[in-house]
Amino acid sequence: MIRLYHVVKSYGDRDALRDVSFHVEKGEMVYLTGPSGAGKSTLLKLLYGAERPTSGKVLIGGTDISQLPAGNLPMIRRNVGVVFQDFKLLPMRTVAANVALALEVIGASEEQLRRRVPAVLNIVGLRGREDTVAGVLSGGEQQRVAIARAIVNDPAILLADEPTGNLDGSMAVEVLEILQAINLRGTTVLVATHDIGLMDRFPHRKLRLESGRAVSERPRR
Amino acid sequence: MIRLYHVVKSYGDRDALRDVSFHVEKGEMVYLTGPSGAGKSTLLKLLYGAERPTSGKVLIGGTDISQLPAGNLPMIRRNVGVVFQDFKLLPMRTVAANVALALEVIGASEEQLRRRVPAVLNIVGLRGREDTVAGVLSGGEQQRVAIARAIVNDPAILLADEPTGNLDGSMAVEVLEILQAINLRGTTVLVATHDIGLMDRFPHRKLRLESGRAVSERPRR
Amino acid sequence: MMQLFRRTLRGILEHLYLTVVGAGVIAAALLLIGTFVLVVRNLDGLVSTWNHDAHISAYFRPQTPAEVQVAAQQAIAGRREVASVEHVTAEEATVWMKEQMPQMAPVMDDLGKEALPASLEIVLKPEYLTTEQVEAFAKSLSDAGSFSEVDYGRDWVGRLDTFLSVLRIFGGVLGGLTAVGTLFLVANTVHLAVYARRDELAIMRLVGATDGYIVGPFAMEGALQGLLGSSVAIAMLWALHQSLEGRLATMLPAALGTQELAFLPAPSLLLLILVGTLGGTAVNTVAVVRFLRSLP
Amino acid sequence: MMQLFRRTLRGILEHLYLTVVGAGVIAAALLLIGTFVLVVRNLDGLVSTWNHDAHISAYFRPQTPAEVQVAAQQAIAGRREVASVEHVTAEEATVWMKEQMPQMAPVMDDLGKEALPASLEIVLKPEYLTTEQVEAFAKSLSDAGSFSEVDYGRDWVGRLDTFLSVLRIFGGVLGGLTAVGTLFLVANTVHLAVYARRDELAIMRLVGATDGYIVGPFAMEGALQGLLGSSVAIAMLWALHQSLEGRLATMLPAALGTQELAFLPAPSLLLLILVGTLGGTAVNTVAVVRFLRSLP
Ligand SMILES: Nc1ncnc2c1ncn2[C@@H]1O[C@H](COP(=O)(O)OP(=O)(O)OP(=O)(O)O)[C@@H](O)[C@H]1O
Ligand SMILES: Nc1ncnc2c1ncn2[C@@H]1O[C@H](COP(=O)(O)OP(=O)(O)OP(=O)(O)O)[C@@H](O)[C@H]1O
Ligand SMILES: [Mg+2]
Ligand SMILES: [Mg+2]
Repeated sequence: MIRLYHVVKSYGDRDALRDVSFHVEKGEMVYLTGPSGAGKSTLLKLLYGAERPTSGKVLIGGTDISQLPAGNLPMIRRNVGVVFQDFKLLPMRTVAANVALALEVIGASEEQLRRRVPAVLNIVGLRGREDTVAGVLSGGEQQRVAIARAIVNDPAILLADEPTGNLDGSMAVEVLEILQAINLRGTTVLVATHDIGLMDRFPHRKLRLESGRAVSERPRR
Repeated sequence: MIRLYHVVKSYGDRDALRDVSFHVEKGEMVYLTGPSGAGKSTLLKLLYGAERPTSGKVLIGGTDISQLPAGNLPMIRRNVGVVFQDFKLLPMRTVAANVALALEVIGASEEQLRRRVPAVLNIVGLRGREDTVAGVLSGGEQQRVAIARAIVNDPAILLADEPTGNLDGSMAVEVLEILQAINLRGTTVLVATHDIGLMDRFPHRKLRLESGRAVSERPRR
Repeated sequence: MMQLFRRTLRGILEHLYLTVVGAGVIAAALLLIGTFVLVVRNLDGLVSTWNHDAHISAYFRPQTPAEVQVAAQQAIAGRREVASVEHVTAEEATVWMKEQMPQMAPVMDDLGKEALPASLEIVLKPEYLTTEQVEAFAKSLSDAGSFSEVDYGRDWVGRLDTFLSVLRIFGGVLGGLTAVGTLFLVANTVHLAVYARRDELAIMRLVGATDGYIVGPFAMEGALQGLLGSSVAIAMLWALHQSLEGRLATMLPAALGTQELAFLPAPSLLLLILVGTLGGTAVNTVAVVRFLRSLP
Repeated sequence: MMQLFRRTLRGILEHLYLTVVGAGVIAAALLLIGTFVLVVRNLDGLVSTWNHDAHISAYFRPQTPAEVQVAAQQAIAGRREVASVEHVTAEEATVWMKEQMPQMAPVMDDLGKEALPASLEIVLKPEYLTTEQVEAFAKSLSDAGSFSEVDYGRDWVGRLDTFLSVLRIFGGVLGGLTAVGTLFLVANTVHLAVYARRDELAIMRLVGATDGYIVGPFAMEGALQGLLGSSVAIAMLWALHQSLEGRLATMLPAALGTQELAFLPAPSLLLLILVGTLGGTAVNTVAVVRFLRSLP
């Protein structure tokens, strides 16, 4: 599903990723770990086309998205749900509108919106906050809106960048359970996280990055 | 140093804080905990004057800042360092400029800037990143810039809202050590956090909020 | 379509300030242009009343028979350059002369009623009033042979002509600059409005919106801003026109020869609305598309 | 001061696009206003050359002695309204009449050289050319008693006067609207530029910056934008002036009576720069202060 071959990403003279090769199979769930600044978010950015690799190949379901013309990016992105590290919500829109956005851009019907949006807000524990403007929510609430938006259209791939950083322990466990449930339904999931406790409790394969280099780990059982 | 008396903060028909009374003595270090949406950030906002309480009193070093004319707020804020949950960096400015801002607004000399800024960036492990524009930093790096800016002018009070949410375990420990060191030099420190492991490792008094109500806890030793 | 409209409305409500500023800027721009056109139209009317003063006097040779004079008048009236021909008999000329120069009256009486020659007073159509055309026309009359003298205020025609050219050039420059300048100002405002919403656009892109999906509501918002802006501009123009007309009421007959200050005719008003609406759409669309190009 | 300047420069570099747009908008606004003033100045010049054509003819009674005529000329030349007085003797009048109406020449010859009366041709200063003033002046001459007739082209003076009034009103309306409209456009642009930087301003406030600290660099940036904008506007005005002068070269003598299209005099240019600089400062300051008021 996701294949990286010798990917290098440099910003000026700073190398965020140095020769990273790695595969994630369809239906797999994988953690992306490593210290602050290791290149986790950069790797995810390559996968949803926000950045292009300096060299190397990035294949999503067979297509090399680093070669894709800009006009085709939206089609890829519709199949890739992303929980951004900084949420990237529209602060002036309501919670419901933020979540609905991911459905609207794929041309979902009114009917689908009415069914899916409350359902997914229920899952992340934000039922009743539909009409609150996203900009005034607490940090953890915003993070959950971001999660809801990423999963609302059942994407083939889910990329979550530090999705529990602003959540308390029990809420973080809930989110991981949500991600696992989605994974079990066939979605390929890639989660960048620092939370060792969480990774121990929900074991999956890990890709560890250190200063832009991959250090693969097997899940400890 | 910090005294809240029967503080209520309502947004429309939503009560973020309901009758919270609580004191922090000069030189104390206190954790603020509670689930997502409990009112932690709201309480901190009252302390740096970004919001005014719906009712009740908020005293900082003896002055009721809920009664303060807007023109006097800057003077209070100069003595209160804040690590914002969403960092609030100037994305177009360099790391050094972001940190220097807190010194510039109090009219520090060139000399002081040259001395303090690199020193504090060294403490948070960002030496060498001075000239990078803050907007392109990784999540954890931005969080550390926010911490550096909050402590650079040795404030009398330090408010940190989820300061380790984007940091890996060892970096989080380092940050807590920094906060403790500052506390030992006499600064009153209030840290909003979800990280139970960290609170266990660095025990201090806790104020637990739940749906806007205070549930005081003693530190477990 | 319904969905596009709903999304447009949402965008407008979310950024009411930006929308209102955009509409206001379009209104200001069109008001400037409209006022300019209004002034030009009325000055044009004024200048054309002057043109009627630029006439050609063709004096018959003494003792030209009345039938010949009438025949000449009819011949000239038939020429395409001619707006009107008036026949002034010798008697009428004498009366006129006495009125103009009362101190000459006794002299004229001595001379009898045929002292002054009969003449034709010819007014040309405004489109034939350039120096060359008037000269050519006068020359054709002289060459015809029945007139002793053809008089057309050489100076006056030349000066009026030059004045009109200069005025037209000045007007063109001012009008052109107003159009270009206001377009520049409107385009800048719209670009800034888009710039203020840059995060929002970037986010839409990241969750998989196509450019068309993003541009649609902006284009429609631009059209609505243009429609609103041009309507406001026309309302203000009308108010301006009314207040000016009131203030100018006593001067108008003398200056323009009519009681009324001309307003813009319906087609021009429609054009203004069209320009506003299409302009608003185009400027908004260009701004968004240009911004989207800069995004990954 | 040095620090303020450094911070201003930093702000400009960080938001180069906003700064350039701001300066550009100011330039466009001042260019419009400047062009307007330029056109008005030159039309004014043109109209004042016409005014010289509006003169008063005072005809002496027959047989007025030459000394009396000369004395009257000197008396009138001394009055404050008068720009010039020319003495036309009876002989000169006759010669002029023959030239004007050749068909009258034999008649005039029969009448002898005293057939037409001597006269004074009086030109008034431009500032005394309103209908009332000319009428009053003419009446004072009639009342003096030595003239048989005082003639001042009642129609012409009245019409010119009305025309000038109408032109002045139109000009005032257009100029006023241009000034207000462009101020509105500039103010909006600057507001949007501040709006685009709203997060930055809010953050500065949160880390303890006073309003003065925040406003300072904005005000200075506004001054620089104004300075740059007005300089650009003047350069463009100059280019416009040059290109117009070239194009109008052949028409100018006839229309304006001079070879040169007037440019704005140095004081006006200084005023333009001053208006730009102070305006830029004021508009920026107001925008930021208004925004800061809305922050906690
Ligand atoms: N546009 C850019 N220009 C320059 N450097 C960049 C840019 N984007 C990222 N970097 C640098 O690349 C490195 C990797 O960044 P990245 O965001 O991938 O880290 P991360 O692993 O997500 O860290 P964190 O856990 O703190 O979020 C960082 O040091 C960052 O400063
Ligand atoms: N301006 C506002 N308008 C409406 N509701 C608000 C506003 N600001 C905060 N709230 C609500 O008040 C509650 C408390 O918010 P607060 O940010 O204090 O939570 P928190 O304890 O910091 O949570 P987290 O751990 O998720 O950051 C939340 O439910 C939030 O949605
Ligand atoms: Mg990251
Ligand atoms: Mg919070």
